[in-house]
Amino acid sequence: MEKMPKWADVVLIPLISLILAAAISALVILGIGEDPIEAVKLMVQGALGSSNGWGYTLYYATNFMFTGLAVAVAFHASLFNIGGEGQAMLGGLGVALVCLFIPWPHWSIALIAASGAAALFGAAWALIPAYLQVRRGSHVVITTIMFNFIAFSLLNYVLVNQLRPPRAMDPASAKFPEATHLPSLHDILGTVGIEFSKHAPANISLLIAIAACVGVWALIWRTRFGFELRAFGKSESGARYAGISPFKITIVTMLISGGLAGMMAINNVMGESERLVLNAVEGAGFIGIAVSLMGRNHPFGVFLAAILFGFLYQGGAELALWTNIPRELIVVIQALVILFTGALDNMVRMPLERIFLALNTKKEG
Amino acid sequence: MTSAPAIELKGISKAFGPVQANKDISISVQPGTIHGIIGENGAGKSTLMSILYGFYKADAGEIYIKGQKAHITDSQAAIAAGIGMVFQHFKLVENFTVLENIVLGAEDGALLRPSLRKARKELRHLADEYELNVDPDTLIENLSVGHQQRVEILKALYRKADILILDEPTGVLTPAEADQLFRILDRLREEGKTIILITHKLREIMDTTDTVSVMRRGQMTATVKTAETDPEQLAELMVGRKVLLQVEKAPAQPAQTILEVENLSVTDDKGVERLKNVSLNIRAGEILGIAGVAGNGQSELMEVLGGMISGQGTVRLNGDALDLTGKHSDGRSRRARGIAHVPEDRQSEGLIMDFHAWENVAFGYHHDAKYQKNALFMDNAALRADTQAKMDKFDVRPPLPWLAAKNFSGGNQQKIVVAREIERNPDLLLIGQPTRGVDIGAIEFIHKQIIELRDQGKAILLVSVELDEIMSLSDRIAVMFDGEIMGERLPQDTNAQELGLLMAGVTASEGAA
Amino acid sequence: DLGGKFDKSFNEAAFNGASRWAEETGGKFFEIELQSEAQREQALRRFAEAGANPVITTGFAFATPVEAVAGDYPDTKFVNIDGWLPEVPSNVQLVGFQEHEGSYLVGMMAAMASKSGTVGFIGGMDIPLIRHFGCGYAQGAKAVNPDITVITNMTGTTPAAWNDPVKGSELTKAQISQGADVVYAAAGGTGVGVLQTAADENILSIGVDSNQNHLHSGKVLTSMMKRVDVAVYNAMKDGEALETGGFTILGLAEEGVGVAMDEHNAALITDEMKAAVEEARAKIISGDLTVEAYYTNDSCPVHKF
Amino acid sequence: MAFLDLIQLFDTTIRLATPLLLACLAGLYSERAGIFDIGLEGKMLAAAFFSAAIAYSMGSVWMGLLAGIGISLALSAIHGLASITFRGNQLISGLAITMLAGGMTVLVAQSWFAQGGRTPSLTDDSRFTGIELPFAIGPSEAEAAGRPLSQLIAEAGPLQQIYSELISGHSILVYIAFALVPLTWWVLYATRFGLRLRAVGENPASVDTAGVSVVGLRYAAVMICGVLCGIAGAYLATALQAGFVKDMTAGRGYIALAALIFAKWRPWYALSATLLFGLFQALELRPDMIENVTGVAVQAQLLGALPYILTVVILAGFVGKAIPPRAGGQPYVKER
Ligand SMILES: Nc1ncnc2c1ncn2[C@@H]1O[C@H](COP(=O)(O)OP(=O)(O)OP(=O)(O)O)[C@@H](O)[C@H]1O
Ligand SMILES: Nc1ncnc2c1ncn2[C@@H]1O[C@H](COP(=O)(O)OP(=O)(O)OP(=O)(O)O)[C@@H](O)[C@H]1O
Ligand SMILES: [Mg+2]
Ligand SMILES: [Mg+2]
Repeated sequence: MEKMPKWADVVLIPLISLILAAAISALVILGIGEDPIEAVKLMVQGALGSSNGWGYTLYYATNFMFTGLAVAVAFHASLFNIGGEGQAMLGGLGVALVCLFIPWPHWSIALIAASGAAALFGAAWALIPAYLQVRRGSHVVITTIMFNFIAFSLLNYVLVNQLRPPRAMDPASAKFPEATHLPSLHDILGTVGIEFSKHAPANISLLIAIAACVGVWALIWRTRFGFELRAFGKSESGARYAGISPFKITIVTMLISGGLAGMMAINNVMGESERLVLNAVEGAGFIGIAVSLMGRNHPFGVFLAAILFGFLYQGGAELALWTNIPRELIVVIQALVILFTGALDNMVRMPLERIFLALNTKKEG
Repeated sequence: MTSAPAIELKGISKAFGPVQANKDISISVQPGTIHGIIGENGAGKSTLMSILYGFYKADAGEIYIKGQKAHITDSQAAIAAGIGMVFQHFKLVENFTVLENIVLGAEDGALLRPSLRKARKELRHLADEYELNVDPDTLIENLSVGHQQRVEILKALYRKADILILDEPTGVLTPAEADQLFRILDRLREEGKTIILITHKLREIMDTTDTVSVMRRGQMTATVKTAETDPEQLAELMVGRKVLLQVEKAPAQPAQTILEVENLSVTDDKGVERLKNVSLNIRAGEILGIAGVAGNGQSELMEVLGGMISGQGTVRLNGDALDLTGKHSDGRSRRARGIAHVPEDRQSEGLIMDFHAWENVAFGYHHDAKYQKNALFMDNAALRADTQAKMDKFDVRPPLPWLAAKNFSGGNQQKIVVAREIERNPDLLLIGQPTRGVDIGAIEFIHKQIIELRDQGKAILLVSVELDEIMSLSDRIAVMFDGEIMGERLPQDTNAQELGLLMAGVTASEGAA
Repeated sequence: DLGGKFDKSFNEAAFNGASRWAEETGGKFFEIELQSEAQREQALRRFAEAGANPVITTGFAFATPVEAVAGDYPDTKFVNIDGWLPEVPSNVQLVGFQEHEGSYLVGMMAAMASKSGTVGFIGGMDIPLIRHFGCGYAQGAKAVNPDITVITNMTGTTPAAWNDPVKGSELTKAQISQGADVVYAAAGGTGVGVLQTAADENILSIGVDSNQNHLHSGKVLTSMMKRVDVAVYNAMKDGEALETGGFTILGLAEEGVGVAMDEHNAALITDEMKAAVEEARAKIISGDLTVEAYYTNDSCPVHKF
Repeated sequence: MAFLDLIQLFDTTIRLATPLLLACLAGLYSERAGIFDIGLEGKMLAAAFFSAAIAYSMGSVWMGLLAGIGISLALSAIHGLASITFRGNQLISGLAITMLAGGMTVLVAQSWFAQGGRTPSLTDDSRFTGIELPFAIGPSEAEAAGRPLSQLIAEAGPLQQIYSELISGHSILVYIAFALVPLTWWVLYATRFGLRLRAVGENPASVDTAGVSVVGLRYAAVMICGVLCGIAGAYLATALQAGFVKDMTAGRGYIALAALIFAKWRPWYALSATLLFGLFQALELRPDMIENVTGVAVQAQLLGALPYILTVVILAGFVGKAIPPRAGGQPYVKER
């Protein structure tokens, strides 16, 4: 007998967790002497009240879709990839190399090449932890944490010593050439006659991210590999019985996961800053964890959660702009969401299960 | 005897979520006796004992120890009341020494050294008194299972237990080790200690206990004096109706050899040789049964043939050698060659418990062409239709392909696995513990399916710890002990006693000598 | 910039300049402190759209975003302090300081105050700008004492180097152990740790950007003031009349840089020092003395970084 | 390289290794009891902020230390609630706590002190200063002699140099941290509590059936972890530095975690591992030394990444194998 109906698991629990996180965040805002209702109004206004706000919200959401999918894919194989941050950094490096050193005739070709490079670099960065887990028994959680730090040092080295243009101060690469600049949502929607803010950074990567959501869904629930991946994630001994190779699943899954995280770079590096800056990723790798948890590891859930977090991000930026609430408020909200949906899941689940059990027995009795 | 019972349980109930593991159970056990508890898998025996030991909290009911109402809220209280328990799965810290395991939780003070010194002395004393010798400074992980069990018993005695609960103590022991255990238990009984013994083996009940209780589906169905009952009656009480010990089947008509195994060996990752130069063959249309105490290499044999582990030696299927170590030594390659495999542990191997039934029906065969829509995607609709058909044919209840595997009962789970494997129409079926934890109706059904497959001219390798099952299904019986085949017998030419000796590693010649 | 508004140094100076303008004129200014890269452009646009004029940015990392945004708001004037762009848009003003000149003066003072013949320099992020500081400092020190040893260390290569007092403190200790008895911190928030440790270990330190003499009264020899506050104040005062489309260079002559003399360091400054500094200052302004800029050919004539 | 240089390098190493050591031992207690903790960083950070904030506002460093320990304990309690009581994912919980601390410290610091997420600088009473051991050459001798301390030490004999420079002159917390190593060893291997703690990390069911509370033991371990992280954080903000700045732990919690793996969850090894990683950090500050000795300039970035790289190498089992406590990371479930 199911302890709880599916909808409660998929909708009710995340919703309650989110409400708890929001309630505590509201207390925090009150605690620092601001008005939470005003804050929410400002956030909604800033993030969703204009096409410019939407442009930023969707820009952030694009990042989070990629990193959220990265975490979700790995989760299905029971792998916890905390390395999205490092993988996305490396993805950025791949994009920068492709955009800086190869003269592209048109953005579309550049985009294909850059996506490939981003995915390749991100995947390569996930490959080593994956290999070490299957062959040497070191847990990916710890190794991917370590690889985040190593990635930062590596990127720092490359930017400072190789890619920084002369005279520049920033640890950042030169601007990418014009031909690699991606069309923004303004340009895309313009072709179908929809007005959209010209300056918002949301760009064509959003469509790629949405395609990635669909692709990941099909991969996980429609392909043989997805079948094996999920089976492996649920039961390793079962996978061994069925002749599913743990080596193959772990390696390929982490490659896909790292590749998705790396792909984020086409949005933030190629689409937005149009150059590689040191802290381009800005924690999106970690937010991917929250997004994936919130979205119950389902691509559609990830899509929704990414937009929610995009909203939080943009709304939070607006708050920081117009009030005394620092941007760190978003970090707090994000932490609370991870805490409630990820670590304290049972706190919400156990009482709910009891309620449903009681309801069921009553119905039966 | 008119003294107060050593243990008295009144109206104990316990539910795990939706599962009612114990329902209103009452028993009483006299001091200085051995009390047996039998029952099918999942009947609630372990749960009941864990409640007595304070490991689980009962939802309702009362416990009296020596006539006094006891409030056993945790194991500490049970230990204080003089109860000791040896769990089905030992509760030892593997990388601690014997001594450390024994003092754990029974230290005398905040500092360790005095406790250890005292325990060492006490241990020597106990060893002499009960023939319970173990080196106090060995790490548990370096001890044999039998010795680990001794440590568990020593733990209880060190805590001055005079009520000792043993949960399926012989499942993992060789017959010799088991005999020694029963000698120790006798000794303890003579000392006036009360013993509760849980087992599946009727022989042990008949040989050692004074009284016996039977449990079925969470309830206590009867408590009788051992002297006043017999195995048939107990078996009937256990399963709730007369057991059909004999399976109806026509004589085998073996044809060409399907499987040839020559000098097959398996070494585990700790370097222990689990399977030693095993040779056997199975012909089309016959069932080879492997008898043996759990842990003597049968699992490894199944796993190496099923492609779950690698091995050395030669295995030929229909005359062609199988890859035992390389790229094609996995389960998928085996299936492609026509070997189907019902694993011993359906919950952790045969099924993905969180998958829908329809996904489980493809499990292992998900590469089959008939389940593919195109080069990229699987054809889930075809799969669901296929599942529906199998469920109807094998009478899986409820016949809902959408239900997750974990939501089926054990017997129906097993039917799903068996349906999947048998319907594949394999040349060779490996089937391990086909009826473990399965209710009697399903047992009969599954047995019938196995015989039918044989009669279609397939080769079947059957592994089971249930001797009865082996004897009634097999056309030939091989007995394994310590990774070796001790001998082969025909069911009509042998009996349980002879097989039992072989299972204990005693060959006929030795037996005679 | 990312060092934080209250780094007691660079960013704080900018804030003070703005506050002074606000106090004096009753004008209003928006401010934001950034923690995020993508936010740079966003903030610029929001300010421009909100009608802020001029929009003032501090820190070289803003140069590129300013360039990107400026074209879209031709009616808004943008100021960036410390930045460098190959081409300056017509509504952007880049403000640069002759940090090497001020550093030269404090270098002289350091050399005169040093008993051990070793002085130290602790930079923040290792970028040409900071080497530019260090180079002026070394030239000043060597001008007073050609045999002097100048030890230089950079805190790091990332923006985090502006905000790492722990490292600043440890670097100071390392320099002290190498004999330095005056250290010059050109490291934003990291300098707080440098000055603290210097005071703890009883040696002299030199502050940067703002007047930091008061932080450890009597232990800070002086501060190389980079009048970011003045630049901000002036830009705000000029408002719409602000001249744009080029570089503004503020040196000793413009009082854009200088040394801080106040009651907190009065006891440390000898008349001889005062006289020497005054003399050098006059010479630099008059052009009789040129302090080599690190930028000239990305190296320092008297010191190897 | 001169002897004194080496001493000074080690002196720096000790100062920088101290927070790593404290955090590493904190993690050791928790992980030995089977609770993985990747939230060391967050607890340290929160403790750093609160110790500095309270030390500043109350003018007493000891109150600051208590406050630091207090907040770290509170975060530990959340971790305990998530991973022990509600049997959640310990990794996720640790991660969330680190993020929470990262956000909250700045948020609170900004609304409290309005200095851009930092606390004001601490003055003498509100911070830990160096303790001058008897017979050591310290600031008081320097004052008396009217000469810089560094000169006095440079002139002293090698033993006195070791004593005065390396051993003397650290803050009390440094000595506490080093004393905690033998203490931890003793607790772990010579006491009843230690036996149970180790057992609960290996096989909680064995502890449970022995009649000892698994939950109680694990909470105790998590709380000890909280106390030690609290001290580590307070050390950063009130001893190593005079005040809190945003993100001042700068990944030290993760380095401590790496050190813990490197140390195979053992106290004395933890000391060596943290000293080694402390040495890397010290060398990062003195690139000249490496250059003097090896003749090649080592990239600062490489030095910064070395602890992580080494940990990966160790984890990969190329140099000895690190086997974590067997029940580590898994919630103890006895009833489903
Ligand atoms: N939002 C969600 N979160 C988590 N799991 C989900 C979610 N939606 C569906 N699932 C699970 O994903 C699996 C397949 O979902 P999928 O979306 O493919 O189903 P469907 O499209 O409704 O069914 P069909 O395969 O018949 O088209 C199922 O195990 C389902 O329980
Ligand atoms: N910890 C637990 N959580 C949830 N359900 C449990 C737990 N332990 C046992 N059960 C369920 O309670 C029922 C009784 O289990 P129990 O272990 O007492 O049976 P048993 O008679 O000892 O069986 P076996 O012979 O297999 O040992 C079973 O359905 C089992 O699945
Ligand atoms: Mg049992
Ligand atoms: Mg010292």
